[in-house]
Amino acid sequence: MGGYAAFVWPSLGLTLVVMLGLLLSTLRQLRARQRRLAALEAEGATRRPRGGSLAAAAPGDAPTVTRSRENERSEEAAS
Amino acid sequence: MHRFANPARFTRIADRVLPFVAVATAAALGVGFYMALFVAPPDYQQGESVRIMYVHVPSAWMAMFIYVAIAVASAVALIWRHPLADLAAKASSPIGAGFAFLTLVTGSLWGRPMWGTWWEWDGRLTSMLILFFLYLGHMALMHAFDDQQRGYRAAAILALVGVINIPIIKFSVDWWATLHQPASVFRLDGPTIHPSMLWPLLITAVGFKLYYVTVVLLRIKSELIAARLRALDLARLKAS
Amino acid sequence: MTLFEGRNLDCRRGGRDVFAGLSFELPAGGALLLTGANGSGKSSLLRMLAGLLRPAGGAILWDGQPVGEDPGAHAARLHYLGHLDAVKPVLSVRENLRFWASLREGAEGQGAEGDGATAEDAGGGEAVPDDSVLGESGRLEAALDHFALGDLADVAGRLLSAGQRRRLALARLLAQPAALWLLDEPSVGLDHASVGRLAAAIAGHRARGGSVIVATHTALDLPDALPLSLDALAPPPLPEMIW
Amino acid sequence: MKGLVIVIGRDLRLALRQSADAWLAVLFFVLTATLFPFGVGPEAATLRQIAPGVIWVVALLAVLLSLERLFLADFEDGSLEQLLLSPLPLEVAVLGKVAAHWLTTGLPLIAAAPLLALLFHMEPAGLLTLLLAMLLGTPVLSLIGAVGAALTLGARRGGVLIPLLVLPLYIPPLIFGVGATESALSGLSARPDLLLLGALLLVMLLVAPLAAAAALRQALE
Repeated sequence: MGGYAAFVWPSLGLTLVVMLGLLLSTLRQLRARQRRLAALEAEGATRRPRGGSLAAAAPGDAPTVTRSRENERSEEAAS
Repeated sequence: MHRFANPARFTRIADRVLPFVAVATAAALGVGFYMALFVAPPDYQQGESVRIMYVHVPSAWMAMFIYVAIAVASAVALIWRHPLADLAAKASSPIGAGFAFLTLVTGSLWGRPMWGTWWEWDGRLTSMLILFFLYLGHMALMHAFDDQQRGYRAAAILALVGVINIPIIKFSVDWWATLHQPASVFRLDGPTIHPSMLWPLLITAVGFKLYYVTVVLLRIKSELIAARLRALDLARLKAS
Repeated sequence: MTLFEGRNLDCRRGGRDVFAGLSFELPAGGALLLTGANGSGKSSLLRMLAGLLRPAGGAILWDGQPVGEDPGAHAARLHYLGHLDAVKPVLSVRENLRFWASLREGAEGQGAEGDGATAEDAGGGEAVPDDSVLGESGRLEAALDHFALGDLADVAGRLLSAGQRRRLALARLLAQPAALWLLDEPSVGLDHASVGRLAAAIAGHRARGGSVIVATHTALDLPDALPLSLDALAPPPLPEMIW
Repeated sequence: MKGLVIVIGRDLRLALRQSADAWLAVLFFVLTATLFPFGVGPEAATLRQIAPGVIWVVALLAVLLSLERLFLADFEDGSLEQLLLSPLPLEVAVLGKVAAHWLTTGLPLIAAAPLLALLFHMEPAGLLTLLLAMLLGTPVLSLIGAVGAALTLGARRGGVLIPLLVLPLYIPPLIFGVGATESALSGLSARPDLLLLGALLLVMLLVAPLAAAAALRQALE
């Protein structure tokens, strides 16, 4: 590496470490969430037929994703 | 517009696409890195150290590209209230911050033999440092609210303000750097690019972009499950 | 004849469906009395009708036009009284009121000329100042007097009691006319006499053709108010699943 | 226009009745700047060289310090939702509040700047340019700061978050502001820097009220 090995290899190495690290942490979080979801759904207390009589105009095809931070934090702490 | 808003459909499409993208990412990065390390010729001025360019320059491109992508997603989220756009913005900023960080560190590692210092207040590196701070602000604001919906909105507005400011920052930093810098300093830049260097660079860049697609799809999927978990938690809370 | 209308309104807050499929119609001079348990969404509905909160579904119409098309015009025609009094501690009572009134000058509410009914018919108690006779400052003083704040006009906001601050917030309703009043628990902290003054102010407003929507737990004298209970509109115990 | 004046007048009156807040920024400005001679030594040549940069950086931090209270009191006591529901467009109300903020923060800083120039042995030749640059630059600081203050309303640790959001965006006015002063001191024309600062002010006059108003709307939802 013409005397530059000490700079070239760390550059590539660090790039790989950061990219793989981000990928692995994403996968780990995804797996943890999938496991929790599976557990909850196995528990059975999941869903009820949608569109109750009062909610006649239930927003069926445009679901809104909403969330609250507290849950997320506790869940991240759990994972 | 809301055709892909259905989370089940999104997950289905993502699951179908992901294996191909992942394989393509691995292939492009493998070939790109191999060419960068062993095939590309050394630069006549910078010698072997030019190999750092093959990770430094694509990282810089990605850091800029992802911020623009976040701004586009933010605009979509604010105008059409498309829920997936919010998730895409949230999923993207850690990846962008990662690439900005890599640009800075590889720039420093490249600059050490070229400039003789670990850090030079060079216009490009300084702009990248500011971009890195913008990413950190975006991530911090995203997580600063008890109501995640507010985090999405606030971060989206910040991203749009940021994307308007980036050209201004870039211009002002270049203006400042030319005032304060002797012209003799090396610029961390693709030197006059010869095809034998261009190919490895392009292949690595494609690999980086595919990597982004892979990870962002996985992260959006993960966020969707998190949203579902929260809805279930809330339901149990209400039932009890 | 319907002036203000909500159709199939859905409300979602913090990932939870608060109410769904809410509809109402309100004629000029009409009153709507919102009732419901804590958390049934009375405040959210009022914020939605004011334009502070975007409905998750449904439409809000004024004179047949969706209010979202011109939020500025909608804001100009309404008074919203929330839980907070918007009283600045370092400004005097009169200065506080004058600021909010002066922001509305020139943007007169359309409710001033009503259909038919006269103030004497419905007013009952104290007479409410007639806009056409009084100038801007006269109306301001009359608003202060109506809520018995005349003697406190030069007192700084920080010295007011909770009830007095509430009365100052209520005086905003009279200081400048607006066709629609949206009142969220307007009688909180008020003594018996002040509740009577509030009822008289609402009656006068309605007599002049104004409409009012009130959410309250306490008894408030509102003749022929249409009741609207939000309890029946609560969605099933499990919220709509995301998918 | 009339609404703008009303909002400015009200905020000015509020600021004057609580004048301690307004003094705080100027006090911070002068106090922080006097730390530098202890840090770098009292040699006149050194101080002269760093004077424009120190004055600008410290001014920027002083403005930063004052940002949190820009919307917070109005947010907490319900005035902000009344302002949003007034016939006045929220963007205009924001502009009025920013103008009042500048009058009570930026303008006193400009008034105090000659004192610092004196303490740092700055050449009198640069003083006029410094003041002119601050006249163009401090409104930019208030405008950008308003966006940050509006975005962090209701956030956890809002006050700590504002610097993280706002400081990167403060770099262009800092560069042009210092650039103008240094050009004047070294006998060059300060015109390009001042023009750029003016252009930045125009852009921010357009962008910041829009962004801040959008941020306030979502904060009140």
